[in-house]
Amino acid sequence: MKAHRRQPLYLAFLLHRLSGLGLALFLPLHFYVLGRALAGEAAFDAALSWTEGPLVKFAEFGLVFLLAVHFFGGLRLLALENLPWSNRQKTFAALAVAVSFFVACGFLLRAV
Amino acid sequence: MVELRLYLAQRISAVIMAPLVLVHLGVMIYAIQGGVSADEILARTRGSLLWGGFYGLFVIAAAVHAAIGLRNILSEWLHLRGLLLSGLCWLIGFALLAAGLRAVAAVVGGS
Amino acid sequence: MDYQVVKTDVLILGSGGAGLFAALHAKQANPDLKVSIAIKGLLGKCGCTRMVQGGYNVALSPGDSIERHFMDTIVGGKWLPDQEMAMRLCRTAVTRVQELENELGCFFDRNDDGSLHHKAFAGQTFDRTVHKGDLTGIEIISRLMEQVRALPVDLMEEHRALALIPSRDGTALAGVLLVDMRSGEFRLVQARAVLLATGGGPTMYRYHTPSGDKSMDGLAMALRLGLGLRDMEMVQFHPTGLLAGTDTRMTGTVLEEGLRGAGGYLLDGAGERFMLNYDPDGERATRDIVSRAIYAEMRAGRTTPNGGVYIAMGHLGSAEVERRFPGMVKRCADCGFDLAGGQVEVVPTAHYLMGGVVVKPDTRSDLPGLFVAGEDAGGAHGANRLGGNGVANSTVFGGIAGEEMADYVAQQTNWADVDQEVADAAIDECMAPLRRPKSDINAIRDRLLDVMWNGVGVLRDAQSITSAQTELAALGAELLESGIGDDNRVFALGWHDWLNLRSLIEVSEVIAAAALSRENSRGAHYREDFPEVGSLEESYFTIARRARDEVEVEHAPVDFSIVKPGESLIEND
Amino acid sequence: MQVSDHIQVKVWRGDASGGSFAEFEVPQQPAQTVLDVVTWIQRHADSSLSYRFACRVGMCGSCAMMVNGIPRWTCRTHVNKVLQDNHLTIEPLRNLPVIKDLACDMSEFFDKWKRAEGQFSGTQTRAQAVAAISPGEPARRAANAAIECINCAICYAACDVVNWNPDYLGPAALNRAWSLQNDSRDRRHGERLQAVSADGGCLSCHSQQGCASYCPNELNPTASIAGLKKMAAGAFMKKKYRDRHG
Ligand SMILES: Cc1cc2nc3c(=O)[nH]c(=O)nc-3n(C[C@H](O)[C@H](O)[C@H](O)COP(=O)(O)OP(=O)(O)OC[C@H]3O[C@@H](n4cnc5c(N)ncnc54)[C@H](O)[C@@H]3O)c2cc1C
Ligand code: HEM
Ligand code: SF4
Ligand code: F3S
Ligand code: FES
Repeated sequence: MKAHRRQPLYLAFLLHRLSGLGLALFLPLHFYVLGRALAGEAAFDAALSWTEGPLVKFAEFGLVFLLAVHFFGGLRLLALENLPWSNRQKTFAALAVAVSFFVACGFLLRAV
Repeated sequence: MVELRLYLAQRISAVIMAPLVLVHLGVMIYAIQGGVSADEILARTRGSLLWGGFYGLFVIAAAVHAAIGLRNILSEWLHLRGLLLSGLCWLIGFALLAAGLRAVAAVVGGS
Repeated sequence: MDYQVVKTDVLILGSGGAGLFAALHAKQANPDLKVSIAIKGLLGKCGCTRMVQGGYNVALSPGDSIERHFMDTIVGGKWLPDQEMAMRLCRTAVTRVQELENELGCFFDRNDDGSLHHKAFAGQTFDRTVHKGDLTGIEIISRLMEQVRALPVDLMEEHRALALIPSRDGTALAGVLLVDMRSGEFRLVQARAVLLATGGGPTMYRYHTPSGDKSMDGLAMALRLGLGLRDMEMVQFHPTGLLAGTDTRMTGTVLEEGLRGAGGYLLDGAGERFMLNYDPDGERATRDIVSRAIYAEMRAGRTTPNGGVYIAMGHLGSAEVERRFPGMVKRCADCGFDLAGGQVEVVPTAHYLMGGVVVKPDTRSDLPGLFVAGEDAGGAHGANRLGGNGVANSTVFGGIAGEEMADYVAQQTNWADVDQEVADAAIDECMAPLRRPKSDINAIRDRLLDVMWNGVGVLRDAQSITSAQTELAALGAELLESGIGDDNRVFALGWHDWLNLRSLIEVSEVIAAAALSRENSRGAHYREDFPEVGSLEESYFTIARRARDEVEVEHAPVDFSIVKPGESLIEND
Repeated sequence: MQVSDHIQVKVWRGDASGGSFAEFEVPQQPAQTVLDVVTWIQRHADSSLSYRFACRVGMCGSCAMMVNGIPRWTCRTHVNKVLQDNHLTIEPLRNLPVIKDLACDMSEFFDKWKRAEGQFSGTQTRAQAVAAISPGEPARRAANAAIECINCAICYAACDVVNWNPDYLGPAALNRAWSLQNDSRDRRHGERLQAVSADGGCLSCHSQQGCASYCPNELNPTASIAGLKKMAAGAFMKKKYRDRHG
């Protein structure tokens, strides 16, 4: 990575963008699975049971992690843009990542 | 001025989604215990106006939000500009909206 | 040699306070004028106006008066200033500061009640220096630059003026020969009025403060045209320049005066204070006294490893020093020095040239069509410039020049015919080093810096000056034989180094000659063989000219048109 | 703390049509800035090297270059601070067209300054007294916090949005606009707000904050831009509201 990018707040930006991108790419898939409900419960279950495999579990963890990261990162940005300026941007960014990790882990633990 | 409208639409949709995401995450964490099954989900949602409104709003906001987000990425990373860019952005938005509403209809409506 | 010829109404050389104000005012006087600005660097990003730290003198404080400012300027200048110019400076400074604030958007520091803050500056009887923290120059030049950039002016950035070209009959200035430094192309700009505002800058001394782009080009060009330069022996030294070895550009840069004012100590190489041996005020004595004392210590060999003295602030408490001088402390820290707690090596450093082209108070020179303002113009400061009068001078007279040029152009029906021969010869001289094999230009520069520092520096006498003159002549001859060894002119810094040296040596010869001719000590000029001030009533100033290859110096009496020695414009004074 | 008496320096040489690195060995000094290294090379190793500087004390913003990939003011960057394994890589500032070697063309940077209405327009004239404004007023404090910019374009080089979107005004111009929006003496707040809310204005910023991280004067363009965004959004909503309710 280019040296000028190796800076916590740039990484926070990148994380936000990549998580947003990930979510946007996942969203159609998510809708597809739910849409299968139209075709009846059996198909829906089939689609859902696909989510039982460990690999998919892990991917799901990733997904929740993405959502959490993007969510807390998004809150950070909304605060940055709309609340009075604070000089603790690096702390907030770190906090956002930490909390999202925490949430995603909670999800993973509940899931298994 | 295009950018100003897009900016606002994206921030407003984000603000709308914020509480929705929280609830959604909470429900997921609660519901996921012991695996997800169609029964469980559908039992909760089917025929519920509340959940219908909830997910409907979520889908609309997400479609707006993601389409604008992707627009920025397409323009900055793939250097798309002008008509192609806005066209694609609208397309993505509508596709997400359609797929999303169809999904909502599926889990809320139906038999 | 092919070159492009372009025409303009007003051509301004330099973009310091003088150049930029001239552009603004010329455009305000007549928006239809075509105004061109040629600059050795980028607009507003070179020259010394940006480097102003202390501030801007203006009699705006309640209780202060233009007369008082004027008297301080005359007394500080040891009765040598041109009184009409000094008066115009003090009077116009008032409107200029208001213009800077109200029209250009500068914001100077305020008192809590919202009124302008005026700080004390050495040598003045009233607190009258307005400032923006200790970065006043950045505020002034940035605001000026924005205004000028927003105007339809013809910008020639990185265009170096090489020669002033007279008209064919020699009665007026016809244009200026420039080189586009980026492409190396020559360009002849025919102009109806030209402003010389290249900002002097005594960078021919081993230790100096001005920006690296300044090399006395303006004065050298004026000399070659036969114009007279006044007060050239008056080179102001700042007592505390950073000393960090000869291989770094940090050396020579100013460590703020306030450090001594706040109670900083000057220590010799052995760590002993010495200022009290020279003056009862110790470190708080005036600039010239402190500079001479440090220079004397250095000559006596009581020096630090790099050959200077120390400034020590630690006894004031490093937290306190950091609080009061954050900018200075940070600047030193960036360069690896601990100003707040430790000792930093310092040395007197050449700061400002009081001398310059002889002009009238309306900035007109003796050659019709040529106007001069800012540090290039002589007269306003006499033997010594008050801190805070430098930027006042450039902004005041720059603005006046803009108006005068607009006026002058209105009376001109056409462009004067360019003396082609002068232009061709000038190009030829500039090109000469490109055709010769590579020589050691650095060695010439190094010798020049030492010759001027040792011979015509803080302390001088007939012997030191004459031996400097001999060496300058030798250096000049050597430079004319030297070459670059590369005829590529595109952004060719080696070539510009050579051109810089040519200007510096030519002007150094004038400084030496003027210094030799003044056989007394006034202000910045201190002759060890003539330490007396001389009769104030019979004050004279020097005018130096180049006639054939000789520098001739004449003395002209100061015209006490407003106030005579022994008198004052202020009651009860 | 002399590590070795020479440092290895890679310098980008070339022009608008392209270029490559040249390597030099430069004697190390106890007091030595990156600008001194460049100067040494130009004076002693290759006199055709082009670079730019003026004040040499961090006031003019002419000497900025990429040093080991990070934009810096070279006249005030001590070599020890940036040396990596005794190596330095020096390149022209990013995001601006190169003229030659280490000097780049700053025109677009200043054109954008102008596009952002980065110049004052007052209501008073030189004949009038200076406005009484207390330094403690919140708006003045905000204006002041953003004022000490030396237009070095380091922030401009640090920002990827500048790189990705050629229209983007960039942090320095927007920072200046913010300062002016807080200047109670200025009369073009409305026009300026329009200018900076247009496409390529403050709303293009993604808060990467490289600008604030590398600004040598410790200014914070991110905060200024956030201020502008809020102003732009607020003005838009207000106008919408007014249009609807007369
Ligand atoms: C470190 C420092 C601190 C100072 N502090 C103060 C202070 O506190 N108060 C005060 O009143 N004064 C101060 N001064 C003095 C003051 O800065 C100058 O007197 C004043 O700014 C000179 O303005 P100017 O417009 O004449 O020249 P400058 O601002 O020096 O501008 C000269 C311009 O001419 C250009 N130029 C040079 N040669 C050529 C050429 N051949 N062709 C084209 N362009 C050329 C330069 O690039 C530059 O743009 C200070 C000076 C220094 C160096
Ligand atoms: C389904 C949910 C979501 C998806 C698919 C999504 C997707 C995206 C995408 C693709 C971007 C563009 C990233 C960029 O420009 O760098 C983005 C930006 C953004 N998102 Fe989301 N997002 C979602 C939810 C949220 C939520 C819940 C919030 C708020 C809490 C949020 C706040 C933001 C913000 C503030 C930005 C702007 C970042 C910028 O332009 O600098 N997003 N989102
Ligand atoms: S904001 Fe900082 S980094 Fe950007 S141009 Fe100004 S001084 Fe340089
Ligand atoms: S780096 Fe660029 S993205 Fe915004 S916060 Fe600074 S301008
Ligand atoms: S040379 Fe002026 S900022 Fe570095």
